[in-house]
Amino acid sequence: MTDAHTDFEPRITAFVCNWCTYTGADLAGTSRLHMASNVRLIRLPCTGRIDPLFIVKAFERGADGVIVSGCHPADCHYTSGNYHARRRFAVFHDIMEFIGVDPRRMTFSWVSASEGAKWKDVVNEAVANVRELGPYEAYRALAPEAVELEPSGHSGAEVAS
Amino acid sequence: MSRIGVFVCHCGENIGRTVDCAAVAEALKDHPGVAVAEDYKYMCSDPGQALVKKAIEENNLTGVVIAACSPHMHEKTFRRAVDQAGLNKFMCEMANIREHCSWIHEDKDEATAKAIDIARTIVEKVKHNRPLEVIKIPVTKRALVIGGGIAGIQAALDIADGGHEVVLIEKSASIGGHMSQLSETFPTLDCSQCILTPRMVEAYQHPNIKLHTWSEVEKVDGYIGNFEVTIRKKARSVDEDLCNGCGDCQGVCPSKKIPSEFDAGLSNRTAIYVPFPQAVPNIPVLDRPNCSLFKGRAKGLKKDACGKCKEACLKGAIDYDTEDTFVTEEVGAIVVATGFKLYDIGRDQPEGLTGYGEYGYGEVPDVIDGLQFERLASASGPTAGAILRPSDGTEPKTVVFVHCVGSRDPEKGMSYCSKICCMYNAKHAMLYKHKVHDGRAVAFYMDIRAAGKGYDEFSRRAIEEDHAEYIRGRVSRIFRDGDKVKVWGFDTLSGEQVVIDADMVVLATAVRPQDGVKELGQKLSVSVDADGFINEAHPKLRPVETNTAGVFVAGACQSPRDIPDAVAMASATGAKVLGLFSSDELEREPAVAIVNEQTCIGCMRCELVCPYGAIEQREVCTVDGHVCGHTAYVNPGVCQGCGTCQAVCLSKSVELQTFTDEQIFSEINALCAWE
Amino acid sequence: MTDTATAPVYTGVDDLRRIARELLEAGDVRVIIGWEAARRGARPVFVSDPAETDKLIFDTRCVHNLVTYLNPRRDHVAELGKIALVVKGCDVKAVAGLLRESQLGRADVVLIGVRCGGVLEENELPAALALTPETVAPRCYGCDNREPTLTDHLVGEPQPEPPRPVMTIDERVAALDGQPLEERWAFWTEQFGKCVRCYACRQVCPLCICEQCIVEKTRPQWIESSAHPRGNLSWNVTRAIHLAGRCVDCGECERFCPVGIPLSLLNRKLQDIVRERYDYTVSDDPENAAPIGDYRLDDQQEFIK
Amino acid sequence: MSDRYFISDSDLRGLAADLLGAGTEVIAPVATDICQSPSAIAATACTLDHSLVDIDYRALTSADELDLDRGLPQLSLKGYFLPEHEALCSWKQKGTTIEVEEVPTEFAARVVLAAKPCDAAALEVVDKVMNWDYKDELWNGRREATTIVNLTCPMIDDSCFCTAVGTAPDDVKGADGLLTPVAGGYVYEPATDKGRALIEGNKARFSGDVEADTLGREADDERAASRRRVAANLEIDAESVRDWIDTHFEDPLLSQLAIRCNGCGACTSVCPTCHCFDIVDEQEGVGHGTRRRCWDTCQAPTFTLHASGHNPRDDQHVRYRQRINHKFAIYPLKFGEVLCTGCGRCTRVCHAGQDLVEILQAIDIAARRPGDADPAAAEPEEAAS
Repeated sequence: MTDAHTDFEPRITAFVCNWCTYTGADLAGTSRLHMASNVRLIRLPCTGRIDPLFIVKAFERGADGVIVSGCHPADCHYTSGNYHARRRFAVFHDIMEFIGVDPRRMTFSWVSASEGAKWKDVVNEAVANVRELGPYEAYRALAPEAVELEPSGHSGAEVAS
Repeated sequence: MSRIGVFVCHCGENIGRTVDCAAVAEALKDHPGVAVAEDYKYMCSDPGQALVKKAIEENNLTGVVIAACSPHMHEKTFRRAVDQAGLNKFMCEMANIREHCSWIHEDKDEATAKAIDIARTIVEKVKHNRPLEVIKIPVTKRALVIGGGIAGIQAALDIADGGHEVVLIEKSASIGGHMSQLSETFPTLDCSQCILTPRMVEAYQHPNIKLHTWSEVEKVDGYIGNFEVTIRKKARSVDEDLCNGCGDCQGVCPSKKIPSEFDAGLSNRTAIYVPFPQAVPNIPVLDRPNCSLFKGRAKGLKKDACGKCKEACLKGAIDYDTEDTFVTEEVGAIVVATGFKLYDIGRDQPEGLTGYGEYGYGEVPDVIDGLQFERLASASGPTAGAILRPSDGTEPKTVVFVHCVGSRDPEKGMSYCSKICCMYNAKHAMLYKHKVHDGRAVAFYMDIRAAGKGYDEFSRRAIEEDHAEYIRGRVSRIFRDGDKVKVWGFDTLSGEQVVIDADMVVLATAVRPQDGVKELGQKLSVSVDADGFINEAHPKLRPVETNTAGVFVAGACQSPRDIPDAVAMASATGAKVLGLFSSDELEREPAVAIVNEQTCIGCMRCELVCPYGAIEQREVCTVDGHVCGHTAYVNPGVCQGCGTCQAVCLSKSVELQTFTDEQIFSEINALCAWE
Repeated sequence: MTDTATAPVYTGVDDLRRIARELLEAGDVRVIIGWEAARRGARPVFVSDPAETDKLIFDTRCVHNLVTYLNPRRDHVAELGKIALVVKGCDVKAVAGLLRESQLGRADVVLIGVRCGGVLEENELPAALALTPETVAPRCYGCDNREPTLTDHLVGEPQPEPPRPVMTIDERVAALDGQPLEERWAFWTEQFGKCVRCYACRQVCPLCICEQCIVEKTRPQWIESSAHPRGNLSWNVTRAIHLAGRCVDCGECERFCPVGIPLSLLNRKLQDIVRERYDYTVSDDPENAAPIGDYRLDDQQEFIK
Repeated sequence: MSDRYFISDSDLRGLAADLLGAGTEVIAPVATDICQSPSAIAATACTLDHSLVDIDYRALTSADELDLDRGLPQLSLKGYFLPEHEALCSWKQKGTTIEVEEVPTEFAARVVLAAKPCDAAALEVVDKVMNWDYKDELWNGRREATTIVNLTCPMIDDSCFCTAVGTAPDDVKGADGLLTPVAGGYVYEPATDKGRALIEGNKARFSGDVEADTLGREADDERAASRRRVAANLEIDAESVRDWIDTHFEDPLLSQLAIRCNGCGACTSVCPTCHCFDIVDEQEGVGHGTRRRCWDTCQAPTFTLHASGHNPRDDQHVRYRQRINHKFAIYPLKFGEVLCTGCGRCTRVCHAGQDLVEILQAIDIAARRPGDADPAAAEPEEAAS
């Protein structure tokens, strides 16, 4: 597996909270910690703001993996947003695994504003994991363009891309 | 259609070295909705900002993306510039291509490609930004200060002197805090009480300060400018208005063997007591758990077992049947100054701590902590300032001072430096040597941390003039050896074992946050760090603010602080509070959630998750005033903009204005740009 | 394990009719919602005439969760006036859900509980059948609310436990869980692929209470509304997650699904997740706060780095 | 009926094989035993479903799949002409311009074998609305490209009522020919040029004209018997039903009949004549996306939700009334045809017990009440009393 995907550059979308992980990523930058360039950040106020729909949409839009990261428990800028997020993500993580999404495509982490080095590790590890899994073709195959005709024959003509 | 301007900053070489900024600007020119894209050496410079302003005017831009550094650095700068150019400032966003790109990647092609993606993502976000107006909230120009130590007193005085009412609350019977227990203060060696008590009296007598001692915060509602604080006034059993502080009650109290908190257990007090002679207010409290009358009542005795103090009180100020009362105070700002406690290494350890049983504290009476030494050295202390060891009252001829007991020790104690110990150990060695001229003062230290005006000179003076012996190394064991206290240590400079037969040992135990800070933090919606200290909003740039607007932090509840630091912080909170009170209305960033009453069904999941209690249920009425349902309502004054409500709202009927679903959706969409 | 002790018709129907008649005659309620026997089997019936209360039945065909008619989206039912609802133990949990989420006041409805020993999987039959492992609705197995407490009236004699079905839902979930990820993915994408996005699952759900469903929100359109596999996956996962810790396992979504997507497997998995992680089981106690919206400092976080 | 041909059972399969061999798409009922799926997991799903065999119209991959046991497919033929979702165009934004690419409207020829007469008739009914104002190119393109061969239906169950709404189990309405089972095979009666072209192109599979008094009679008997069976389920006077509904918009009977409807909309999904669609622009990424149309349902509250927030049909009974009204009054008044072919799927799929046979019967009875049929005549009387 590993060899097959060495040329593959994963696309990873990270949903991070403004106060801890975004700032931790800032610190990683300030500290010039070099890391894989495959991750794109979307800044949210708090992990509490992150809806599972974001993750689903990221996969729909071609992400090979996602990272969700925020303040450590007890460290939330908003005191409890991350605790609520933790439950939501736990349920989401488990149900996605149940329907057959490889959990290694979804990295959840706590990275504080002072953990620039941890952020680097989280990024590199997520990239390595997803690189090993390869492009998320299974999800992309759900796109309507990729469907010839459903078994029931009800899908229509699609625009040639 | 959107007309977005993209401005790519080279940040000198900071971005330019690894990102081809011109290529980023060029790529963004073709991005849907982009009207203009330019790059420039320093976008934050005056000419850089002028370039942005000019572009807004010339191209009639609807939004601005600055591809430069972190929004935490220059968002305000550029939003101000955009505002000056006549565009709503919330139509400007930063694309972070420095911290998140140029500084963490080496390959120029990779970094440039990523920078383009980052800029695209933010362009997509800005397309859905809406012009927002800052929120204005009325301000109640009164402040609450929690904690009557030197930090709390200073904050209260500064605010009161600024012309605003202050409610100062203190959980013990008197204000003064730890500073009132100290003998002399470093580095000047002036008498702690002599400089503190005038402030205590000033605070007590200040027409703008309302003091509640023997009181604690019960509940906090509301938000910046509009807090409603419920204060629990614990039953004092003594009427504060009637009592004249004569002290007769203390004289007759038969329970005389209660360890004095003020003297750190080195002397005793009565059950009804004034903690120390200069206490403010000079009104006793009845310590019910230690009072024989209340002990009897607790046992169910029909007849009160005592009553002597009540009989002795000529003013009739004593009432055994008072109960806790609650006072509600409306304030616009809150200063938290709850101070510290020392790491109590002797007794049961809280979870995760192993303590220092090997140092004999609590078992060997002549092993004491720094605060106890302060009481021994204090003229108002149990020995009237004579250095006498607790076990037999003799003058110790060899005193060992151990630094860093529980500090800088992640294995067994705290990982942080307690900051004040190096200085007070030097002070203790000096005070000891000044009083016991033939005595030997030995200090075991890890490093001497004496940063501060006159501090290094002070600690040198202890060594050079007062001949304190400083040994660089840690102590492994302290135990009783006859009437001596044996100290086993290690001198890391000489590489030799050191054994000292001491008469007394003083442990510089770690500074820890006061008990109950976490619970208080929950009431105030401010977070505490892993060590239990209150988190400041920004470690460098917002050191006295907390994450809850209108709540400020001063002194050792935020991290270990010495007196000048605590006072400086207190005055800083004073300045912050006075700044807040300088206008009748507050302006807040409109980072608040808004409920869509059309689709909200009032299931109130959002209320469950709101960390601030900002959400309540409201009736919805038809035009003719008939109640037709209920929905959630977000109080914009209380909302802090975390967006947790929106994530749990099943129908997405609540929206955080600054991070809307459309913005995030569009950002995710922009990921398709990856090729 | 094939005891089929359950009789096809449950006891207490006479009491049910009497209580219904008395409630209507006294004017305590305006309409009784229960079940009747019709051409194609049992079905919901709305009785407002005391003389017609003899229409009410309760037998193993009465699978419908009538609480769906209390859903705040059903204005036309609310307009009928105060309702007395006939509920089984499983159904009444949905009432607790509506109370919990401020969609109903307890005094707004009279609940006539019926002691139930299980219902049929296939209810569109001219006459009721006894329950056997082959005929019983799998969700009935292990029912934990055979003695509902939230009801105003409770009729019938205590019933024996429903028989164990040929294959329990838990066994099915476990069978799926035992498959490799790729197999599960293949299974679910095939199942979701069948979805025609009629939203029947949502419409009949007693706890899908939103006035505007997330799938109908267009700005932004998180869930694509046309019935292609990508949008279908997003919809089905989101529907399930929105019911996490709220689903009462009444099975109506699956029963109404015109293309037979096994939604009960998803729902059961979510129940397992909240039970295992948060020790939460949906009950008919309205005070039993839902797990999402709540948290504990020491919640599991083994999946978080 | 001079234009009748015999085709044996094996020739019918051979015909399908020939067509497939020539690259023509053949759509026909296919039975799938969902428990026989090779996937072990799928078996866990099938135990949840007691109807272990699904019949669907499917594009055949081999002639062997052709299922002629004449059960009713779950979904009608509608989806082959108005897919659940289909792209209309795609757009791409470049700078400040937008490029739009339309979908092709020409389709390859295909054949539907053994269509249910009710499903084929529905297409002709819907043709009216698809060509009333705007000519729906995609619908028409697929209609023109498709040859439909019906198979006389023996009646499914007591929810069938095609004969009550102007069609029949042996109708060729909307189709190009009809097969009727007889001993050893089928009698084929082409009804259109396309139906005849099927014979022209595959002459070897058909045997000449059918004798009127042998196989022809057998076919006639079969057709008549099946019509009688269906007619026993429901007889209404469609015109008086139409007029009654049209004039009794606010009649409480309609609300009463709708009361148990949950608004799930499954009836509209399975209905061969429900044709309402929604057009959505689905963004695929920055500045590009696809415009699709997908089935919509009048049973959903959003169907009539105005941008203002007002919803003229915000109650479920009103939405149900709309469905009845549209099918049995509005459409007949506008196009002269009932928007229902009596397939009974809506009744069978309704797990809340809404029963269209019962509903039509109730309306028919109301319409026959004296005075009710002519409200214009009844009203002055009331005014007088």
